[in-house]
Amino acid sequence: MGYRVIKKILPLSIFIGLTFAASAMAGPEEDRLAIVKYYAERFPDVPLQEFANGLYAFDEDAREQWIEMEDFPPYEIAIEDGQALFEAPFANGKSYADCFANGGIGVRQDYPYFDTDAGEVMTLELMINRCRESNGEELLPYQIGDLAAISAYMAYTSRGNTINVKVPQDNPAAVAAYETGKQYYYTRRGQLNFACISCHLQSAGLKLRADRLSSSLGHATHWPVYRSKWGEIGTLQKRFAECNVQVFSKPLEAQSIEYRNLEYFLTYMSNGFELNGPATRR
Amino acid sequence: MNAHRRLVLKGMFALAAIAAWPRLLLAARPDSVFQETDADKVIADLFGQAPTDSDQVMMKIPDIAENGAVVPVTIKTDLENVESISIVVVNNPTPLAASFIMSPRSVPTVSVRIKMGESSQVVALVKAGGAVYSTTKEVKVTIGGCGG
Amino acid sequence: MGKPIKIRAKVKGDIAEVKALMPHDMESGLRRDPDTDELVPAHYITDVVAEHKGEVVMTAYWGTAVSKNPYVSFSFTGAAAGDTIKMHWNDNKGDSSTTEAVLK
Amino acid sequence: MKNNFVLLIVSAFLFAGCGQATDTGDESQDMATTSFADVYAAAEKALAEANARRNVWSKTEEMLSDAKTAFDNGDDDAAIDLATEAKLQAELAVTQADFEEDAWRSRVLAE
Repeated sequence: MGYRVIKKILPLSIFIGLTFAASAMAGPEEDRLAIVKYYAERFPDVPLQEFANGLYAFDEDAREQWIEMEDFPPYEIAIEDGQALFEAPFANGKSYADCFANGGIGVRQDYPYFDTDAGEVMTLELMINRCRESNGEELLPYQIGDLAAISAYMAYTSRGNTINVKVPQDNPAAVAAYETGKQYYYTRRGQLNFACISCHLQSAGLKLRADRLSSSLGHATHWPVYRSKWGEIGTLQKRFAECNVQVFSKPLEAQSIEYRNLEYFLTYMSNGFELNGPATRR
Repeated sequence: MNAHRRLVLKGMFALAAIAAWPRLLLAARPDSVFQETDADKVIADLFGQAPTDSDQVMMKIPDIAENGAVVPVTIKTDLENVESISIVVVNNPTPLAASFIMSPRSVPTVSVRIKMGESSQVVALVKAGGAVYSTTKEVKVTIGGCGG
Repeated sequence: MGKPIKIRAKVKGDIAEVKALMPHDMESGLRRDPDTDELVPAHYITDVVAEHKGEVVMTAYWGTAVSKNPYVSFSFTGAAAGDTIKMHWNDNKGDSSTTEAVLK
Repeated sequence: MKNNFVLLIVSAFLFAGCGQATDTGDESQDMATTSFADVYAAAEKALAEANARRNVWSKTEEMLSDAKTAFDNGDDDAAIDLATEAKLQAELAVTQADFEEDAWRSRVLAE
């Protein structure tokens, strides 16, 4: 039976040690600086902005193939489709541009944000669907397809902008949402007993079987992504679900509160990075 | 309205283009060779002669493919009077991946992204001046491109 | 009708370098649908032709092993900026697509 | 505490890998007197708890549904075996969530 095969991988999950000193109480900016420092010390030869390129910051052979993909990337189809969808008016004559600041152009760096009235984290993908909902349109699936294409176009118009996620320190609910996302990131789960950090912090740059692991730092810069494995463009939360499955944990629903808080934390860790999405990955 | 009319116009142009297309060329695809499952037979059927190893056929392809579904390949040659450039993936179910027919105005270099089901030798074949030249590289694949 | 081909073509001297991306599933016929576990029928581009000034400058014959959303690049001489290049593909199900682009 | 948990996980894997071991020793007597319905209900309960904790192992639900299928096909031994494993997985997931409630803090990167 399929689920017994994974026994072989178990020793690795035990082997990856718990090596970090405790300090769960630090604020978001302290957390971010600690992660930047960790990577700067561990990979002194990798320029900071390079971490936005995931595993390609560490692996020369893979990087060459990636550069060839980026020369004429398959996500250009999604950008084009996304632009057409973005610009097509809803049945009521309004459009996505009416729902977002600056007509939705070049705004991705401000997402996710904490909505004080709703008391929840709002992601760009969630707001795309909220926009549809408020204009009487049907909701789109969150992981792939039209919504991912619209997100790709919006990311494309935001390229080069600096990620600027805010966790207002005078808003306890926002701080709590951030903390919950952080907790998720550090919590081991699933049959393999892995946390997000097991792969993407403690083992970043190393190989897990044949796969080179990408870094936490810069992880939120380049979404949505055309993964060769998927053969299509997908959102960050599709990847969250896939990561969960890879450690044999049942994924949560896309745009669940947990995933939104996780995206809030993870994107805050990429503050100061230039957006470079969409992107191709293996 | 405007967008719609543009679309219709575009469609009309496309139809006109298809009608004017030179049909002759399309008949020349070696369909049966594309179905062939043995790499040696593919090469024999395609050229009717054995290729000569040549360092004038240059192939850029990764040693370790990131993902077998998308393996970038570039083939170049210094040879003159190039008639065709072909790619054979020995271990693929049907090894002939692509054949590019050159024109008198072609610069003999092509790039394409191919699928590889498993680790395999990849053979670049150039037919030039009536003879066939080749170069071969071993490519490791960790994620296969045929199943998933 | 297949989707239009995305073409980027640049001229250096009198040599045009053409890069093209063709939205197409390129089903090999060997892939199983993850939901039904049934083989997805083969559906792939069989030939691509590029034409410049009424002359065919490149013909490609493809099998099932060309990647999804195929990318191809090739070069030819006798080109000048402002010229038009026309590309066309046919697939094994009788679908096709033709796109024109201006050399830059 | 940490070591105990790791041991628990390891033992779960050993157990999962040695389904036949339940044919011998004390456990076989337990099995003989345990009805599928009881094990299945206990597994469902444990699974509901794991779902409430938002920490379900990805194969547990499939395992439990396989158990049901095996039972419907009259393969009681396999059905009980699978349901027992599913129950154990769900319980371990809850234990894991309990343990992680505080443990995550020890991993947080600090300057």
